[in-house]
Amino acid sequence: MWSNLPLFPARASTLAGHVDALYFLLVAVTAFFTILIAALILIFAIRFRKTKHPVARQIHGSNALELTWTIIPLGISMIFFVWGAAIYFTETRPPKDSMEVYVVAKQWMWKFEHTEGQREIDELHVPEGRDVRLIMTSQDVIHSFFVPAFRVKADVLPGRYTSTWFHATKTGRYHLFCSQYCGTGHSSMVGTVVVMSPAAYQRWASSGTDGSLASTGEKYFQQYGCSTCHSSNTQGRGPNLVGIFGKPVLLDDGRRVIADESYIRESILNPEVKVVSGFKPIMPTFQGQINEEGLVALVAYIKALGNGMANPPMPVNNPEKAPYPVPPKPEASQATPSAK
Amino acid sequence: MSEHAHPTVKSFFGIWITLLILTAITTAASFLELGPFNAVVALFIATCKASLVVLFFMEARYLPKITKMVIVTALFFLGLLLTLTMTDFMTRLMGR
Amino acid sequence: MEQQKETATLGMWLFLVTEVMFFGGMFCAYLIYRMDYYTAWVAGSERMNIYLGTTNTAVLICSSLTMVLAVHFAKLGNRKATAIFLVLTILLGLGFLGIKGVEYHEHWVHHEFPGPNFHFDAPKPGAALQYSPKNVEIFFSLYFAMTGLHAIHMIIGVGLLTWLLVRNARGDFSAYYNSPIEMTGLYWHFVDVVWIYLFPLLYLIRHK
Amino acid sequence: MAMASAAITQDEKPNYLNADYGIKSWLLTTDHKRIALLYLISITMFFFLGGFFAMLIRLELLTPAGDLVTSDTYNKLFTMHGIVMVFLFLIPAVPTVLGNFLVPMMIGAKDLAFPKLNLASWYVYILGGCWVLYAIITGGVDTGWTFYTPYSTTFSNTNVVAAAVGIFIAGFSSIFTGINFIVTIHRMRAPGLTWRRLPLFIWSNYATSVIMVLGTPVLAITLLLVAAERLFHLGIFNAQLGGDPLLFQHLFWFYSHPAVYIMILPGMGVISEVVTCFSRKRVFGYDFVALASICIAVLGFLVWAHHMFVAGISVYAAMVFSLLTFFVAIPSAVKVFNWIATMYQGSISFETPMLYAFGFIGLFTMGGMTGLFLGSLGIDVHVHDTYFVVAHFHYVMVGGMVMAYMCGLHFWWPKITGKMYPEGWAKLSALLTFVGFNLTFFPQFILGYMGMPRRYHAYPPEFQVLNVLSTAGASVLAVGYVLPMIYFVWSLRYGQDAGPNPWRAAGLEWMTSSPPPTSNFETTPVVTWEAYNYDEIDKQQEVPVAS
Repeated sequence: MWSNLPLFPARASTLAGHVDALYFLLVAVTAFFTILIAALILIFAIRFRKTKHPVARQIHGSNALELTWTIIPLGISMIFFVWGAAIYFTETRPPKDSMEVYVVAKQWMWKFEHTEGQREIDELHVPEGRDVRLIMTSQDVIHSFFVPAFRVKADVLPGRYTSTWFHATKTGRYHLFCSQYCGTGHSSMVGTVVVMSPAAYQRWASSGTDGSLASTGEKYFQQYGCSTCHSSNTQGRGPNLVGIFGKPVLLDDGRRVIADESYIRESILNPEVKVVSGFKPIMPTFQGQINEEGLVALVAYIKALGNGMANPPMPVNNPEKAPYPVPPKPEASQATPSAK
Repeated sequence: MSEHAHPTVKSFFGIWITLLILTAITTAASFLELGPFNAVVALFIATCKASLVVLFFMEARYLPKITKMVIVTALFFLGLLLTLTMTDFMTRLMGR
Repeated sequence: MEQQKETATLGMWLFLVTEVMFFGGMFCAYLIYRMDYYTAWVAGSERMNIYLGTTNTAVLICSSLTMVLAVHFAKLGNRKATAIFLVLTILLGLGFLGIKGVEYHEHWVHHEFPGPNFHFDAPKPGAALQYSPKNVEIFFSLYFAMTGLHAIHMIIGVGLLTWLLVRNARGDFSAYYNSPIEMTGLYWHFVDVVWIYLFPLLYLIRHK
Repeated sequence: MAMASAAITQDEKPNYLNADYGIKSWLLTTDHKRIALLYLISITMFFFLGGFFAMLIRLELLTPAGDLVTSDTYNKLFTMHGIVMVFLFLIPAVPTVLGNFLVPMMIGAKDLAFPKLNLASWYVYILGGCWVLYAIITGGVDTGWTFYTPYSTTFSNTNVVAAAVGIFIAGFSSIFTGINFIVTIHRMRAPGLTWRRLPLFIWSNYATSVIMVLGTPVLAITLLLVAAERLFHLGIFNAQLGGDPLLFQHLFWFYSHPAVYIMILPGMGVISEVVTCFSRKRVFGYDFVALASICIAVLGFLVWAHHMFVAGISVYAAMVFSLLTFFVAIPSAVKVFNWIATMYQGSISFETPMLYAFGFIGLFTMGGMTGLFLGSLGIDVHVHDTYFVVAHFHYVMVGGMVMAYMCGLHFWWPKITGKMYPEGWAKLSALLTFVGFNLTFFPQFILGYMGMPRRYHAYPPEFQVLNVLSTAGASVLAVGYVLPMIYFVWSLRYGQDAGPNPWRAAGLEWMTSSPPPTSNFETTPVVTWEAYNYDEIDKQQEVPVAS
């Protein structure tokens, strides 16, 4: 019977326990107040029913009572606030050294790209016992990445990166839902998260790929002419990108930002918004010329430059080239939604 | 109520001239290179002009207290809409 | 009568509150995108015809003056003067719309109306765009949304003024009963105030 | 009280119903009571239309596979259920029907401040409703009632523009009603009726009107921009141009969260009237209950982004909004405790309105408490956009607001029509509503925590048992709603004459005949007493009994 009628979701991440604990506290408090109020209604309704208590005794109110039932609920709710905020803070801050998976959502499928180069659709393989961080974007409408067993959810937005993370604690297959309404196939935009033992994952990850994501990114880096300006040894027009990832960057207006995935993405598409101090705003925009998967690869490449996992960009020894790289025609896959 | 302390035709013309002069100033100021102060100057002058229109042409000065409160409430909630939305957009990049 | 007028004034101001919030939504969008895409905003703003914009601001301020005079003479029961100033206000209002129409036409001809025909080049040929033309398209979207809704308010205002003119000619108003004129006046001035903000926000971001 | 006892038989008395006959006398009326009835009829129609969509949704969800309707149809069903229920029923229901009828009467006025504007608001409502109907008939809308961009602006192929324009227009009806109420309450109170003597129903309608006036225009402009984006390619929300998809959500929820309070606040006002009447007691802590309404209206504007905790907003903004969300819970709690305290030492009887009020307090408590789950960031991440949210807002809107609406309709039915409804049937329907409601929506809390996302046409099989339960409950609930419809109509002809004050209730509206005359009162009342002076009323009643 109970196997057919589960009343509680599986608990398969480090976060799940924390969320459940707060949830049980809230359930207990809710039950307490609901029962208290129902009981008071019942008791008053019986004790002071007209037949037994024909004349009401008028009471105007009591400031002490009003204060009590203002302050006590306020106090209790502050517990919920602080505890909930603490969990949220953990949820939104992925630990350092997380394994990273890029997610590109589109109507109505999930595409996952591992840094090692594996690509999956509607199925995500992750190892047990590791922090996994997802860097997500959408090609069309808003989607939302939701794995109930991990108590994790984050909207996936077009034109931006959002991210979330989890640390799976139990091997198995878990539901992945799109929880933000996204059109006709919303309810079929479901998938599976497969949590594997580290050894099994290692086997899975090393089986046949055509190069890592960063190496794909490197190809784009050359192809789009990024290396014309951003190479390790041009004194140049653009900042050197080796080792820049994750570091603070001083901007020309004095602000300081961390060079994270979103910053890199924004700098490719809207270079003028946050110009690095000491450089001129001469970089052209690449908006509409690189699709989301290409951007993901570029980001992965620049990230890999930081930890020495990729070849540094070579300077282009062709002074004849136009002062600004002319981006190649957008790839065919960008416009056609059928490309997977 | 509307009879006492009512603005005269002369004062209407005075306000009108002031508004025209302010318009000329704000256009001229936009040709100066003031950095972020261009926007400050433009909005300051716009607020002066709007206040003149509201206080004198719309006679907000002579309104009963309750109607004045209505105006203040509107500005307050407009401010809420703008500032609370800004709390999101301004702090998105913080500490990431 | 005084009682009724106060009631009507309160109601009218409440309506203007809704108008403030109505335009407030667009100002909110403007503020956010201006922060995000400042250079695109400057580029878009430089396509505005600042001389026509300034002229239009002046026209609208003049119409506010004539409106306030129309209300003034209506309160004195001077039907003839009221009619004259109502007509002047209508003419100035139409003048504003005409100039706005000329500007819209210019934008249309230059492919600055958002949509498939939108096209935006760098001011100097050969110079690299430091902003995406797509962001400029957002600027123009907001420009047309804000000024378009403002223009619709103007058209409604001109309609109301025409209706007042007819009623005034019919002799409906007197020194004792003139609140429709006063209420329309409030509306007209409010539309003026909106423009007073739209003008610097859209036309005067930065000029070199 | 002299007036009340003098008017025992009032069959021949002229009242607002027999003042004039013919369709024109209704369609061109400026009498707030007749307009209230016009609203009653139109709102009931939309309620049953929305209910019809709900039944189809529940039927589809009987089985895990999407087999009754296609997914496109299903998407349209829940969208149209939402649009019709939220914009054409929940938001206008209590203010335009009960509020329209009662606000002038409760403050001793002949009509609202702007009677023509009141009539106009009904026409605007009907016009908006017709646009929505047009959108439905010509293929429906599939964006969800929330119209999230960029789905609604660039990807949906359905009648988004027509629906958005319909809601835009219907919004003006709210605005007109709000302006009318605020001005009326400020300027037309009877002599002696100071702010602190006002019935709490007036306070809550005042607070509601403030939200209507300040919030609705923001929704109007937002939907207008969505329509403009589809019609003229204005790209304000267009992500392909760099538009921020969260901007729409901010603007949308700036109205649509306070709109929840538009729905619930007038309902709370009804409960304050009913609980005092059937406890024969002054309300406990009048000032606090009145103040709570205003607090809810103001604080309600500060919490909207709690709909966006997982949408990608800044962590810091999320924390601010979460904190503010907990603040808005407090005045609601204060109200609940005050109603309970009002019953203490009362002399309680169990007429139908009181049963509905009990139901309201219980269900609203559940709805409010589960709101704390959603306000708490850590839990919201898990339950956001699941059936937990669906259950929560149905507890507040259906369990809260619709219960209160039914409560008020029963309470003032004798005043509106001059006839009594059949008490036994009414009690049965109150019971059915309560049981059916819980059966429908309680399982959805569990479904939500298990992770069933909302707006799912097909779902994994392990969710089926709870979904079947929910559908079973919905059929009970449906009976609970159809029943009153039947006996209310029956009572018009066969119901007993109610007399001016069948409940011996306080409040100016009970001091005139039922149905009231067109001008409400024969002479303008002068108020010298506090609200809910049940001790004085009961004393006056006792004298003739004793003699």
